[in-house]
Amino acid sequence: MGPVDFVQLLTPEGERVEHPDYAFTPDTAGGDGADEAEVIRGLYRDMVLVRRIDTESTALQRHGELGLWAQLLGQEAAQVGSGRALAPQDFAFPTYREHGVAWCRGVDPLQVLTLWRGSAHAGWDPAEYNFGNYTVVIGAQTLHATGYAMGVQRDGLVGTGDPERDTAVVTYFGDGASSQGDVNEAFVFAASYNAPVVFLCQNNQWAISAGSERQSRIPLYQRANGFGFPGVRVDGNDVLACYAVTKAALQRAREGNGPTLVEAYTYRMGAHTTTDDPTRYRMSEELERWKLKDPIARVRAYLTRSGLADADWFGVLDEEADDLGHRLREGCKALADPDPLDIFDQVYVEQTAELAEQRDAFAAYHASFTGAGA
Amino acid sequence: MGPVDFVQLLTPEGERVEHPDYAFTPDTAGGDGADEAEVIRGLYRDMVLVRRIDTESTALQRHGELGLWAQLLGQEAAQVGSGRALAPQDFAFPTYREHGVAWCRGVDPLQVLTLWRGSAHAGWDPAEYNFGNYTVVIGAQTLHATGYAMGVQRDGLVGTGDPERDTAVVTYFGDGASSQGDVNEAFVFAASYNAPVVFLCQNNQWAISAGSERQSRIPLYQRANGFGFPGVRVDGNDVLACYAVTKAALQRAREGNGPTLVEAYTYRMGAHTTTDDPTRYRMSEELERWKLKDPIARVRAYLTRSGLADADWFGVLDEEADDLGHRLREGCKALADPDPLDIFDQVYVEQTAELAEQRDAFAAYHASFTGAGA
Amino acid sequence: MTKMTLAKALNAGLRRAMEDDPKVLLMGEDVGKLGGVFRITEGLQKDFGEDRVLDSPLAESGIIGTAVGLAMRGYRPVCEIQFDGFVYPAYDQIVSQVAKIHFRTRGAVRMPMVIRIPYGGGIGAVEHHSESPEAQFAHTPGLKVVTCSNPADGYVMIQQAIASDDPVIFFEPKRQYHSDKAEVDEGAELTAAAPLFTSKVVRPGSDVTLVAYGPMVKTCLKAAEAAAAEGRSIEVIDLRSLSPLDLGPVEESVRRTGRIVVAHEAHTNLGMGAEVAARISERCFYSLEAPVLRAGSYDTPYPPSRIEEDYLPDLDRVLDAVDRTFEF
Amino acid sequence: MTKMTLAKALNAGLRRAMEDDPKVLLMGEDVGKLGGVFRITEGLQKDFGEDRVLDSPLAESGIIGTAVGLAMRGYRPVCEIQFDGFVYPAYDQIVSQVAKIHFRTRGAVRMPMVIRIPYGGGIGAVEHHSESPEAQFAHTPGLKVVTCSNPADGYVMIQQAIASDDPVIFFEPKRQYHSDKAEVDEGAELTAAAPLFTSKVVRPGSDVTLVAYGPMVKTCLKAAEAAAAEGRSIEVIDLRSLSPLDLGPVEESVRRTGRIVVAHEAHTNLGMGAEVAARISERCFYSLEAPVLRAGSYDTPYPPSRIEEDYLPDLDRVLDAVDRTFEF
Ligand SMILES: Cc1ncc(C[n+]2csc(CCOP(=O)(O)OP(=O)(O)O)c2C)c(N)n1
Ligand SMILES: Cc1ncc(C[n+]2csc(CCOP(=O)(O)OP(=O)(O)O)c2C)c(N)n1
Ligand SMILES: [Mg+2]
Ligand SMILES: [Mg+2]
Repeated sequence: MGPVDFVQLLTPEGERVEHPDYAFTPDTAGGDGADEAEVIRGLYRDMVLVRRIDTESTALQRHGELGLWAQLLGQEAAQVGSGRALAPQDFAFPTYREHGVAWCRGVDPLQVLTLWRGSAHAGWDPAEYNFGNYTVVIGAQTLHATGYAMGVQRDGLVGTGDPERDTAVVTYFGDGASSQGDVNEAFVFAASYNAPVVFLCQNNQWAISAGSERQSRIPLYQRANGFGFPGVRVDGNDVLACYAVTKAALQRAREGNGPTLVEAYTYRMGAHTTTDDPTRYRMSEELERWKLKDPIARVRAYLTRSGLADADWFGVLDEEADDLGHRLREGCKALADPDPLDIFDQVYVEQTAELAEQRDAFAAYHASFTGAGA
Repeated sequence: MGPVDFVQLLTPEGERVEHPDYAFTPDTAGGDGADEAEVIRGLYRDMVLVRRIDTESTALQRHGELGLWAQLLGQEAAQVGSGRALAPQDFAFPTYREHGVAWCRGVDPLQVLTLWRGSAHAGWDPAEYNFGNYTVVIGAQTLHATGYAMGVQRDGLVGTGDPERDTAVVTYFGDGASSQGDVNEAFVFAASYNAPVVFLCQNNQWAISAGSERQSRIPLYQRANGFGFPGVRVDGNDVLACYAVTKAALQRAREGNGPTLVEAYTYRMGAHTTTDDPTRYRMSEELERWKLKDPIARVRAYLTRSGLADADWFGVLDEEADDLGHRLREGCKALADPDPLDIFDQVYVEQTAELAEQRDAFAAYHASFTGAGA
Repeated sequence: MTKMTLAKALNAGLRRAMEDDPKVLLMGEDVGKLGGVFRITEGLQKDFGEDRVLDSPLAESGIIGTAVGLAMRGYRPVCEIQFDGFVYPAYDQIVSQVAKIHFRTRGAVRMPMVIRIPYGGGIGAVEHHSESPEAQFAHTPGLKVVTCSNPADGYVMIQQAIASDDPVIFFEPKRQYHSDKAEVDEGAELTAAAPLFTSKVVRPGSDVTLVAYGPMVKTCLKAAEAAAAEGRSIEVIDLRSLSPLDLGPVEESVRRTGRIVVAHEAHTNLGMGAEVAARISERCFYSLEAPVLRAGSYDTPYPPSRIEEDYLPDLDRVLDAVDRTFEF
Repeated sequence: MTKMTLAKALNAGLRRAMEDDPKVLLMGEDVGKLGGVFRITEGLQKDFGEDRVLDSPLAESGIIGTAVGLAMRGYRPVCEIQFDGFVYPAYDQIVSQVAKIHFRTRGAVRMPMVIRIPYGGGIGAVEHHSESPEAQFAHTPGLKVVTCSNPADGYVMIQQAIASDDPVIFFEPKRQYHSDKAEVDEGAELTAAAPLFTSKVVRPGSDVTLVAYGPMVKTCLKAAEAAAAEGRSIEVIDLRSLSPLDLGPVEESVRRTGRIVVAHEAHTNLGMGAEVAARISERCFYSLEAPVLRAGSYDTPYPPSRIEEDYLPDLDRVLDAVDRTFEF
């Protein structure tokens, strides 16, 4: 758990530092410094808004509007950094906590809330955002990502040299998930077929109450050594480093050089979910230590100190966040419940007579309650 | 597939060589050279007899006496070397091909044949030999071994310093099995609890028709690097090296230093099983190359050249092998079929009324055929 | 006698089993420090230590597979699967190993293991947290499958399951964990209690037989009460054991009532109701005034929780099925 | 028309599906160079290349899980599970992902996947190679489950399954792979053939209805023949589809015969026979002269092969059950 070597480009104090292998070089129109500042401000804005989504959702759960919420608090840099490193044609497979990646992919936070409210299981069409649905069964999505990447290979969209066409896949998973058979099988398949997939492990130190040392006694990025592809640990609270490292791994995949494991070393500052009580299993000192490494504070310090953003700019952003919060509060309450009749129609593409019958019986039964008018 | 570095103590030509980390130091009463020769002759005898079990069983299958047979041809050194490295209190969990280990543990080959004949699923009581039953579902036994080793820990039989008490567990699996989720979960659990278990992978280059490069693009022993415990590759056709390396790994486990992965690099000289036709997927040149590395021939060359065994001795052994073959042929045909009524009684420790009823119905039904006498 | 919730009763039962037999171990995700996400194992790691209450890595096949090895070494592992929908990664170890090892070895190796699974819906949860997979396990020879419906049974049955030398899948109706309290006799002798693999008439009646288990028992008792108010007498039977099935009391009841409904949360198709229907139809052929009817959930995956109340069979749906048996 | 075995018919069906649609992929252990341990995919890798016929690493969850991703990317994977007993490591991916993704996404994502499983006993194999796990899949909403009983059906059904936009578990009676040849019309139009999810009367009769599927169809046809010699007319129905069940022809038959036996190799307890019994008892209540009887295997794990003939329901056991329906 000590400060093992990782890739860091922005210190907790907000100072930019060099790394021999990685540099923050965003895709910008001109590539000049002004553009870079714009990108960093953008990343900052993303993180602030994503944190607002998180705190609003936590509050909505407290008010009974959501059944449950899995907080991302503390993981904004890992999610926004990696999410913004994706090209439009890339495809991401999340766990259930990637609200920040969903944001980067253009999914409306209200769509995300449908799941936690219990109005939907999925909330969006993956093809529309190149963003898979949340996966609750730990690790299952890593195999889906590997298979999807094998499909990309078969589509001839790897190593063409055309940046608009070459495609990579990223899959998120947690430190706990690294113990699942499926995740390790995904490593085997990805290596065996040299699939263009990036395994992005957010090691937030905890799997509910299990510390990450329960899952692995060595740093998790080294798991890749056992499967024959590179692993790298990045400061998961440093959005610039997360961006740079993910981008390099994606590029490697797009070029046909196969999988990479990226371990974003971060911290779950909140509870596992709104039903969890972390005081039962971890020390508050730990949280205090990590607060000093807050992913948002360090970018704010950098922007301020280097004069790339002023109080006005931050003020405007705060207002934007407030508006977003307002929209979420109102929008959440207005989310429609599913139509029970739909469930019979959505089991299969081709409806079965059995289900049609159950649907009819259901409708008739309910009509018998709503009275003679039916 | 090239000649990667591995631990070798006896060359294919039968010359003993030194290794910086491993030496062949068998447990012998006095520890003098004469005893060592005795041990090597013993290992040679084991391999010859085990190969005879294998060829007889293959023949028995051809003659319809067995339903199937999984040959160990070529893997005698890996099995006898590792099997003889076990202390009596150690426990071994095999796959379905460890006839050589079964031999070392004292299981009568006829008990092994019961499985392949279809007269039994298991053939022996594991507690009697400290040798688990054959496991057909690939990889499942690696978790059983890990759990068993966790039990040994809880029994306080690790790191006591008493060689009669300290206990280790070994589990066998194949190169193909290394891809299974269960095997990787076994690595996770063993590392997490520092269980006294040795993972012994016989990389015989093939999983039915899949070459080992389909499972891993790096040498398999390196898989352990990903899980934080040591991995070592040994010349799987060198019985002295297999003995030495397994013994060291077991000792490490007994002392409380946790798991080791041993990759015995060997070759499946026969078909996958008697129903398989390897000419469909591999080149005969490959087999010819491996024949030059035969595990038995090299020990014979060494014993002969160094004068540790003469023609008489080999002749006596041949007779012993012939006797064994004869006993197997006769014994196999005489193996009793199971009593169908037993199957109802062996499902549970505590029989259920349901099964008692099915048993009675079965008995009555069959009695109705065997005529009025019943 | 103490009044307690099902959660507390199970906790007390586990504690007593651990006190009585040092070979009993608890294993699972978050069962130690946290005491399980439902707090069923609360306080046990503190009192019995990490060697007996193991927080496992996050891998269900690993939990069950290592438990098999521990059982072979003489331990009696009690494994917790965190939620019903997460038992499937361990399915292979359960059906191909746990269920078969005793048979495979002609009795040489026993598998005295308990696999605890919180199951069923009605708690407003996200996907995979509300499933009822019991029929799949009951279909598997070599396993025994039981489920409790109240604190008193929970306390006794968990201890009986741990004492069983056969592997037991122990389904716990999660939506009842922290609901109604009931009297539990903590001094109860296990041998004096009803044997584990038996069903129980929980409310006598004469017009129709209502068979349920786990979370549906409460619903069915309420249904019987409502029906009584309208002059219809429903006998309610709690199956308790799903494999083996103890249908003696059901047969006896059906011979009197001539009508029977089986209720469960699981999908109707190939659910426990199908087997009860097949057996009762055969054994009570001449007594039945109506076919065995089933009130299960629909044959669709579990829906988003905002409409789960529409999906789960409730008091009205049970009574509707009862009414239908009178239409024959 | 060509005379061929079931193995060849499936091979020809797969070939035609691959020719017709470049998105069709085959995946599994040893399906490529070796052509599968049963040679069902023989020659296909040679002709369609390694990109379309993938020899996979040895991991069933990996096979199905990557197939899910391939399906999301627009492919139509046809996965081979080498033997029935080895489907369980993939069970989680099948029941929690393959079965649920269409429902989860309200239809946005389709899973046009086929999972081929050689199943059933009678081939003298070692443990785990003779199982009949179909009921567990049929119990799972979101999957469709079919099984063929002869080469002509095999040829058409495998193509129909691949053409289906829903996931299909395709059970193949392995002991028939290389046995009797039958006429197969390789030019057959899929649309002209019987739809995939329908059952078929394969032998008309008037005294009793015998329902079977997969490997038991042949046994039941023989039983019907034997019974005919003794003057009893048995109607045999091949279910073909286990989910959805097409019980129309069964009901129609039972209304005429009043008697019905369901035969399968799977364990009797909670096997397909239970569901058929429950539904037919309900729908044909007044037509039944006897309860629905079942001729399944016993509720024990599959025994060692030297006694498998005692274990599997055979012609005599089927006829015994038929006789018993006349005792009511
Ligand atoms: C197969 C499975 N087992 C158990 C669970 C219950 N569960 C949900 S989240 C979680 C911990 C996950 O930890 P990690 O992978 O580190 O991700 P994090 O929650 O920290 O983001 C567990 C055990 C599950 N969802 N799926
Ligand atoms: C879970 C499972 N899947 C598939 C099989 C079928 N099968 C039996 S042996 C084998 C290959 C095993 O290869 P490897 O692990 O290298 O062991 P080897 O046979 O070479 O000793 C396969 C695929 C099985 N027994 N279990
Ligand atoms: Mg975590
Ligand atoms: Mg091998």
